[in-house]
Amino acid sequence: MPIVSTQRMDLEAGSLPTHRLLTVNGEREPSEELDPYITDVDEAKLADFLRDMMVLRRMDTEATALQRQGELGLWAPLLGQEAAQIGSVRATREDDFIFPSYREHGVAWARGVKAEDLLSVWRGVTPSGWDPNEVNIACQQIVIGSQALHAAGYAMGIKFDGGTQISLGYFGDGATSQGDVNEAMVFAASYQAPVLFFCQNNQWAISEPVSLQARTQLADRAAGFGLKAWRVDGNDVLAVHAVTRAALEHVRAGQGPAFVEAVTYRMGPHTTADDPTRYRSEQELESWRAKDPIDRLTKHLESLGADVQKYLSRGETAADELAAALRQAITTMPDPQPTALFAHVYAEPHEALAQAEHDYLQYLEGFDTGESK
Amino acid sequence: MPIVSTQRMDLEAGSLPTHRLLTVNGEREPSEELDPYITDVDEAKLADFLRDMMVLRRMDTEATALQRQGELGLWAPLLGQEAAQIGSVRATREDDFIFPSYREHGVAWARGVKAEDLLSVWRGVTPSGWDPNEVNIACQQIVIGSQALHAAGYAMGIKFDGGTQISLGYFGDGATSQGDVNEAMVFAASYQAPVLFFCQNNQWAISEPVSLQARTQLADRAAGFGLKAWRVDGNDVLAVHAVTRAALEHVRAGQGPAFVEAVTYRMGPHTTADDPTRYRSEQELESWRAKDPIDRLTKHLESLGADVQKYLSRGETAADELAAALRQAITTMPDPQPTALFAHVYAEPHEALAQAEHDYLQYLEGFDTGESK
Amino acid sequence: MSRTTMIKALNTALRDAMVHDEKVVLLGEDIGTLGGVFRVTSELKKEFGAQRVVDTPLAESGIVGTAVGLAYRGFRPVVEIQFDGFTYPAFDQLVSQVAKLHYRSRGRVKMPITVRIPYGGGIGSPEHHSESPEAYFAHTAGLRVFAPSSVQDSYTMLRQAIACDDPVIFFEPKRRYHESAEITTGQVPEGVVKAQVIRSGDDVTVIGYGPTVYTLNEAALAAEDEGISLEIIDLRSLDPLDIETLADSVKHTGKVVIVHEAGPTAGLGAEIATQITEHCFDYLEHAPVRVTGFDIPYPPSRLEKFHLPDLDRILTGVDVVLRRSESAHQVGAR
Amino acid sequence: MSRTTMIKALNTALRDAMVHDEKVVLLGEDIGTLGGVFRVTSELKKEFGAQRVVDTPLAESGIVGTAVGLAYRGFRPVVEIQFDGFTYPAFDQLVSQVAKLHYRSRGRVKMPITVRIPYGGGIGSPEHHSESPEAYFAHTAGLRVFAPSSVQDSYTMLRQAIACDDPVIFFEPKRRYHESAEITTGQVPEGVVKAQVIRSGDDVTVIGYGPTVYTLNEAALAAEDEGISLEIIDLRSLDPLDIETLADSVKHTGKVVIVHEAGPTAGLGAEIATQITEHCFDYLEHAPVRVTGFDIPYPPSRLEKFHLPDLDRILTGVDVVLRRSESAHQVGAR
Ligand SMILES: Cc1ncc(C[n+]2csc(CCOP(=O)(O)OP(=O)(O)O)c2C)c(N)n1
Ligand SMILES: Cc1ncc(C[n+]2csc(CCOP(=O)(O)OP(=O)(O)O)c2C)c(N)n1
Ligand SMILES: [Mg+2]
Ligand SMILES: [Mg+2]
Repeated sequence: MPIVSTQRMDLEAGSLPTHRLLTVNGEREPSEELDPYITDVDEAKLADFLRDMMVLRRMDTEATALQRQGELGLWAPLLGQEAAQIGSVRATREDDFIFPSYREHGVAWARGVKAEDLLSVWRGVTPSGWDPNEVNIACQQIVIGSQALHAAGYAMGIKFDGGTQISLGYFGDGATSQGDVNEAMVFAASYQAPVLFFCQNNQWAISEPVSLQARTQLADRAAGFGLKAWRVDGNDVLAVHAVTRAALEHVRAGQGPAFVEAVTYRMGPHTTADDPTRYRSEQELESWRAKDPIDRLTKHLESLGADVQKYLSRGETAADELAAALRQAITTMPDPQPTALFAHVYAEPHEALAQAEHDYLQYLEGFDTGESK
Repeated sequence: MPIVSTQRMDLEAGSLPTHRLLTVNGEREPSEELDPYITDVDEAKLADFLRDMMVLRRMDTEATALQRQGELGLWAPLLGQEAAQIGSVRATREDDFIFPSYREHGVAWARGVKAEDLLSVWRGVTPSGWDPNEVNIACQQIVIGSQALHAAGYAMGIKFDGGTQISLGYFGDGATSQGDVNEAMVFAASYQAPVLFFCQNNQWAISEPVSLQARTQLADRAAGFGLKAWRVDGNDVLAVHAVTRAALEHVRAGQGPAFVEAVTYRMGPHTTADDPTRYRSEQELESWRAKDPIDRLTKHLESLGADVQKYLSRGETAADELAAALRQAITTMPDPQPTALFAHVYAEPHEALAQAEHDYLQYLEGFDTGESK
Repeated sequence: MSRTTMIKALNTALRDAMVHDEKVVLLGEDIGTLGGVFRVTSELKKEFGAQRVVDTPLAESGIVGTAVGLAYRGFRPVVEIQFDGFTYPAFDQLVSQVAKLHYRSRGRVKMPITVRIPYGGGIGSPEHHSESPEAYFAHTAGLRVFAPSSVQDSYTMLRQAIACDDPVIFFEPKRRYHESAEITTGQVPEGVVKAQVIRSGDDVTVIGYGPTVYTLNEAALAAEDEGISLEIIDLRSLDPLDIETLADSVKHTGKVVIVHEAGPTAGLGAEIATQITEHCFDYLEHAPVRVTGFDIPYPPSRLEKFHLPDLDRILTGVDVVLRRSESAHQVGAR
Repeated sequence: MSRTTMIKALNTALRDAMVHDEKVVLLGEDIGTLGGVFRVTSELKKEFGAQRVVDTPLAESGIVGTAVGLAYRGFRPVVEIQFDGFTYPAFDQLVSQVAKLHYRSRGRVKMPITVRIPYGGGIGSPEHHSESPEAYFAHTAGLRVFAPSSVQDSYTMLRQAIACDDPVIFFEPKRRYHESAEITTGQVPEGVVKAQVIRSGDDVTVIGYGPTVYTLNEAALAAEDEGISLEIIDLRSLDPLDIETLADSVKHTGKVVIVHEAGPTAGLGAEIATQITEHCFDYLEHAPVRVTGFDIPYPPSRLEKFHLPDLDRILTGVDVVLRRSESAHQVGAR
């Protein structure tokens, strides 16, 4: 007799509407609230979204393959969440600063991070793959929820120094249970800081359904903190884009912090180390397959009378190119040298550590020259 | 140009009504929702509340005096919060288990804890003054918010072992910013555990106004987690009693966890070490003096045609007796012996610590006998 | 007696403890339906139900804090922290509540909470999955800290931890999870957990715990080939420390090497070295030598082989203490 | 040169740092309007405004976590934790983020965060207001840990901490807050913070830091009366440890007593003792002696005089290391 129902909450329940602009069949639904935010999203832009999502999906499957072949230590697939990531990040300004979790590969890639730099961390050769200050995106965060506070603090900084940027904190449904995420909402509200929390509710935190984390909509939770909250179909790239724009406009206008809950689904395992068949059904998966974000956008483009084949093949070419280059880069990526152990532990000199490094390198040299062990 | 307004939020604002049964002049206001909960609260019971609050206030002033005289190390006055504490605790069942903060002296005292046992901790002679299992009230908690999780966990235990008790977690407005309090609401909601969170919003967390902690009503915040929430005038003992009964009924019926925000005011300093004139105005204090819970109940008894003088003098006698006994007990309370340092660190034998104790006592003996230093 | 993996031994210990005492409840992320990311709690939810094997929301302070409430209610909670690096959000509840409530309540409230933490490196994981935080807890009065190294001890010591009326931080050497051995189940020894001389020797005492003990045994074999006889001690209980067993050995050998994965500074090795120096000053022929990880954040997985004390570094430590090698520094640690 | 209290010296250091660098922002509970419960930030909000002296919501993880975000934005946050015992809710952010982000980002993101913690006992406070958690942070790679003992150092070292591009946990000896002395302001020495021999002597080296240094000086005077010459070292930086200065002294005296308020097990004293043994093995005439608080939760205030290392216990430690007293145990510590 389980005390916690594992039933998914009705996506339509709760006090906030779940915004949607494209039906699962790709038909465009009008929205008085959101339409103004996407007047500029024409066929070309939609086709770009399609290409982005296709490339992303390929990067993801390629990464999974590389992990299976031992080239990566681990991989956290984003399969199914392409629309939530592309739709949102493409709404940000280049100088908005993003604090992602370990699953926001799409967000980082769309910001110009090279796929191999992303994967280098998962290969285990480096603690981080890019310069946060170059792409305005922080290191991926593994400790669940921590980055929400960093986003809130960065936004406080924007307010303090008079910037016009927005800080974004990405996290999952499970993360909303962490003290840090809730404190982040407290701080954001208190200082009316320009931050947008973007929660990808992909229904699962490893094996735990979102109903274990919350008995209300996650967006309702945020509203209780005084954040302006939106809920959106996270597999509808157009709606995600529109809602994120609306939320960013709200924040940028100085009207206070905001929260977006993108309702989506993690189609793959939690990571390559996970076996989701132990905790969820094929039916559930099937029902979400029908809501696939790429299919949906493809159908929408068809409904617009676009030359979809052209876009699809363009997307596939881009995906092929990325995959090939990625595989080449990863499989030839050299292992780090032991000196990397000690680099950057401190920004300023630390004699004891410098001594330890010196001694250790000498010790290792002993092996090379066979002098002593 | 302060970025945070220090203006008090309008007590009437927000999505939830602030329940009140007695106006500041002691007139009874009817309430369809709450009246059924206090049909048994007759003159005698009201007079008991009055006596409780009078005794409590005296205990509090006596404790403050004892601190000023060096008999206590510190004291956290509850002045002004008598109604919130007495009204709520008198609604609980004896076997409901309470997790208080350092300011819930009234709650503990009403549960049968002796005043001197309460004060012994503040005197610095012992880490705790009573047996939690005898009075169903945990040790007072100093780490802000921690006890909310303990209350949630205890309630999970009640659910697991099939008890009919309720667990109560008391905390202040400032505490709602802590991760732990928010996580406690997550856990409570997730397991639908029989817990009532009772928040005394006394407007201040040391020098920080509640508007720094939250931009919504605290009760609204709780509702966002899926808790059934009430907001009540915390200086109205009758309304507090009624709302707490309603909330406990809700929880005991298995309808899920609940939250009560009692809107009250800390009339004294945060602790005897605090100087509130540095951060709040005499006017503000004045406006709250007009809402005094004891005055209000006195006026209400008058309006009922009761012999108020009798009740007041009865209350004063009880207060006098308690104060005299308390002073006597505290001023003659012996200091603890050094052996107390080591007692109860572990429940089971710990050789190293036993050795340290043994050696230390021997060392101290050396002084007594003047043998060595 | 049956051959089993460490994971299965831990699983059996949990099951046996739950059968033995119905107040034992398990709490943690993904421990129910999934059986834990390492499957240590596999099948237990099926057997005991969701009220005794409790999947929790994703919040470690919440898990430990509600365990405190459960202990107040008379339960005996066994908490799983999914990985070592996720212990820290619960640090406040562990240090200010779990460790202190028995003292604070003057013995009236017991905190028989076991916190299981799969710990240590060597499994090629990303950041936060290979930490060795044992010193934080050994430094915290009110907690006991256990670290089994063998399949048998995983069973026995987990039973002891759960049976103990004090809180126990229970470090499981995750890199040894798949080792297997014949074990005896069902017995829960009374009394304090002691260190164990798992191999007698005359030249150097080598002390380790948890995941490194395996390598210590290898080192003993390798040293034997060179005619050096190592006495290997598995610490087992990190707090309290069984200084008698350690001191007896060092009084015999006069030399000691201490091994752990955590960085040296204010690590457990410092405490062990200091106590040994205090107890065996006149016997010591060389300062105690520590062979440990470095004082760095745990490195990316393709560097961890350089970070973890391995056979060669342990043997170099032995050489140093035997004055066959120049300096302790060459061990790659202090 | 002007006579000032330690509180005022810290206040001046903050003000000077804020004038010097507009990226310095202060964050903490009650630090603005109230000026902090100890008034260390008194008047600063008036002078610099609410965007540079920021009263924060009551959440320590939030304070440190938002400081990380501010550092990402290029700020140089100085955080006040109201009392030592309230550091733990921020432990995760400190250990997994503040300490590791420079390493994680390969030097691209600096974390020049100073975390000010009024620490230690002796002021008659209730629980959680007298903790000495320095060992936790000394054990954490990526953090620096400072503990000034004097009025002058409070100023100078706080300036150094704020100027440092690494995160610094800055322990303020709250029980000495009201001491006063003439100090020089305005100078921020470059380079690493070193230990200081604050009194030269020949017989025994006595090492302390923070609030105990005062007592060490008293001990030196008392010992002098008995014809014993103590060399007193104020550690100042707890991580990195200035082992050269310590070792030089011990090589001269051959005997060392280490004093701190925290419990001994896996405390900083163990690290100091171990490093001294490593560096001075052939010079040591006695095992290093630790005079510390006990391995207990901090006791109620009317017991703290028994818990804290006082003049008599320090002198007994000296006697022990001089072999004038039987056993280190009589020091009331290991
Ligand atoms: C503090 C902490 N606890 C536990 C974990 C282990 N863990 C990694 S991912 C995960 C689930 C996260 O779920 P969610 O927030 O929904 O994000 P998703 O993985 O679905 O993107 C858990 C428990 C962790 N990384 N950090
Ligand atoms: C974790 C923690 N941080 C800081 C403090 C210091 N402190 C003690 S009481 C207090 C304010 C609490 O305010 P509130 O929760 O409103 O309760 P009240 O004192 O008003 O009853 C603070 C900051 C503490 N005790 N615990
Ligand atoms: Mg998820
Ligand atoms: Mg308050």
